[in-house]
Amino acid sequence: MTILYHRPSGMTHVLLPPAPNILAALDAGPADAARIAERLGFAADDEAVDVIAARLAELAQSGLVAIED
Amino acid sequence: MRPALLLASVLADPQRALSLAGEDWQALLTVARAELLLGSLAHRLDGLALPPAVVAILADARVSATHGRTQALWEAEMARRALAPLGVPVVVLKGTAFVAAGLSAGVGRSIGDLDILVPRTALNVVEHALIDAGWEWVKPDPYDHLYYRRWMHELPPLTHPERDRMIDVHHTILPPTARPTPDAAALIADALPLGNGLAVLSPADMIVHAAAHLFADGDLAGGMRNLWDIDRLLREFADHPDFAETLRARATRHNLCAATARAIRLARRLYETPVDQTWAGRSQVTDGLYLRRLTARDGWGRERRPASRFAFYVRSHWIRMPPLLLARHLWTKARR
Amino acid sequence: MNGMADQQGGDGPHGHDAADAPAGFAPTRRRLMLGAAAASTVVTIRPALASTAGSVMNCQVPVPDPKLGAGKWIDGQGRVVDAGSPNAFRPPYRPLKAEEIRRAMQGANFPGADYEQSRAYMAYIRKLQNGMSGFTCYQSLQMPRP
Amino acid sequence: MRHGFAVRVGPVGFRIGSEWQAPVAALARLYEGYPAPPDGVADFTVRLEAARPWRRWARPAITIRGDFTLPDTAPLPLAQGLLAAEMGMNLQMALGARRWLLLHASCVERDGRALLMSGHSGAGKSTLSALLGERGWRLLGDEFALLDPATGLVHPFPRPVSLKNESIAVMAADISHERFGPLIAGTPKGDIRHLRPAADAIARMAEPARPALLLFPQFGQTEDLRPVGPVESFVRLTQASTNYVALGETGYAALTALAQGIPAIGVDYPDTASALRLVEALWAEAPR
Repeated sequence: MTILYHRPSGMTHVLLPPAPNILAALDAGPADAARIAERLGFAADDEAVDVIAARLAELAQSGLVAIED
Repeated sequence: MRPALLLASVLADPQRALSLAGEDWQALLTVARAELLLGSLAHRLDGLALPPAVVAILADARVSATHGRTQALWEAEMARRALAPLGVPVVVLKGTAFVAAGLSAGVGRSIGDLDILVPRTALNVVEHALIDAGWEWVKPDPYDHLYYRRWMHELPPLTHPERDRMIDVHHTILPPTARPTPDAAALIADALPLGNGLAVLSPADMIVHAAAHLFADGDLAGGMRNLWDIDRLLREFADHPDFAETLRARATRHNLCAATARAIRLARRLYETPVDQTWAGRSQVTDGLYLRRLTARDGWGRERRPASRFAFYVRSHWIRMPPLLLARHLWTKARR
Repeated sequence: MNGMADQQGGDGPHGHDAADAPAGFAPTRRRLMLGAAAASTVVTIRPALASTAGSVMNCQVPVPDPKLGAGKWIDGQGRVVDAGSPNAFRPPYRPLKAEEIRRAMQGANFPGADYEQSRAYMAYIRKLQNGMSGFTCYQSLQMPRP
Repeated sequence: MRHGFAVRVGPVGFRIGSEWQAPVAALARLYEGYPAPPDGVADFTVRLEAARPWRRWARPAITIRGDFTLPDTAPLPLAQGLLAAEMGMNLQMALGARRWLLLHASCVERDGRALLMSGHSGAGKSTLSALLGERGWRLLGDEFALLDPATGLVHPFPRPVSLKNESIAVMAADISHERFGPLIAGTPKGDIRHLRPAADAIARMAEPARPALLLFPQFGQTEDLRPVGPVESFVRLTQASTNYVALGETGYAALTALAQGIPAIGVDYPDTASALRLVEALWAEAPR
């Protein structure tokens, strides 16, 4: 479990995997669920991409990730 | 001196704080907190040699103000993210705008709900985008929705359950039924982009809006802070070339000359704002009535003039809605 | 359960936990990292008025919010409906006290109300939003929400 | 206001204004020996007011107001004026404190080291800390622990202990009568009686202590001890703090340091005697 203080919002979040791993993967620059799956070693793993997409939406709701379409 | 007037005089000239005794401080800090001006006062007095107990209280107020600033800017960012795909102009108003634009009026200011101004034609798409992004209606009652949509200048209030913060979406700065009808399109057209997808009103429009907001409430709640905003804005923009002329033109355009002139006169009396005498005109007898109402709080933080408050309360309804509508609205509320 | 990673979020948070660095594709690592699909993986710390105000303040919740006008009843889902609507209940004659709500949260009935009425009142209270009277009272009574 | 009282509890100055004389007289007796706010300026103001002017005489009911208020507070009968003042003071701390990370926890000290007990209201923290305060520990506070973010020390907040129902008799057994406030009956929490901390705890209210052990006590059928990891301890403490979020990064740094710095143990206890025994045993094992 990871505890994270998010300076721009002043909010503290408790993160369970894969949330911290997704945030770490985004260090290398913006990416969609498929690209993040690749960066986490789950290339071409559709199920993993779906899970990551769901977690991305959750991270966006909490403000830790901004989704630009 | 009444504690509220003492507060105003210290805000205007912080050096005056050096001569205050214990009970003065107790009353002044209590009134400042009740008038939501403690954060502003704490920044004005930062660094002065004051009694330790006072220094500690002011330091706490700066902690609260810093946190309030972070929350306000974050709420604006979350609204920006929800509305960016619409490509609709979004103008941030009041406290959040002062902070977002880095104005002295925002320093230490306590900030409440997020107020945004959008074009009237975009109200529906903005509403749906906010609902999709997680905001929810505060009041589920359909009558309130109808009342808001038709007579008020805003959508019914929305709140975001994750952060318990409220957002008010306006399409003009005064209810459409109010006597003065501001030019909403001009407000948006001349808004200044902040570079992050949000915009703030032009300096002159900010002052006109602050004046309209002060009197629109009628009961002048939070009037001291509102006038402090106007004082800070006037001083900040005073060096703009022929700013007084621009301000007069905007006030005229929005049919808010009287309100803007009175607000400037009251700021001058309360906070000694340097103002072009010819412009705001000589102070009127009724200014004294407003001033008494604005500085009605006692040293324990209690509102002390219920009688005059009632008079102003009725006026506030009248400003919002002409007498005929007022009767129907009150009747509907009572009967329901 | 690794220990607490000391994170500082920049604009986009960049702190991460070295122990979880992907070390090649292994089923257990996959399940460990992807976690249960349904479980939420982000819990935001909310300001807690919960335990302290509960013991600190003696608050009450008017059902329904008087701002909504007189002559309103509460239906089974806690929605505010017009008086006399089918399978709706007459509201309580006075605001519900913090202690009564705390007991109702554990299944007890409100004084002078039967089981169905009490469940309807609780459904209304659970839907309270910031800005409606009683919201801070109910917020302060809820068991800590991590 | 007609009647007023000012007092300092630990580092916090309060002033209480009241439209009636009785609550202020009761406060003066209960807080006898406590210092006044420094520089004559209180951090917080509490007001005991009549909701309506005629309510001062007709079935008088106290509305609790002050610098910080909650919108839904229910009025209290005049006879419970002391309780109303206590609630008002607690609410100012809960909503207004910014100098320290405020933890809803009891706290006692021995040789410069502090034992913190955090748990929901009704977990017996107040009674336990009051008992320990009579058994060789210095009571730092039964309701709030003030964690100084700059130093990591806990500052005392030794307000009179609020004893409820059965715990009144438990304490009255071996403590002299004049350290007790009046019995306040029929409150929302049943009978309440306030116990003044020992003279030493009041005299040394300015002396902070280093936290050494954190317990999460709870009534349970059988004794049970369960170590609590730093992450769980951190999350539980955020739910026991009313100003954690308001302190921003300072609060985050202070609470992570505390949660990682001292051992935390969940303690289920069936009765007060076993609780006291468990606390002494756990304290003996706590690292120096």
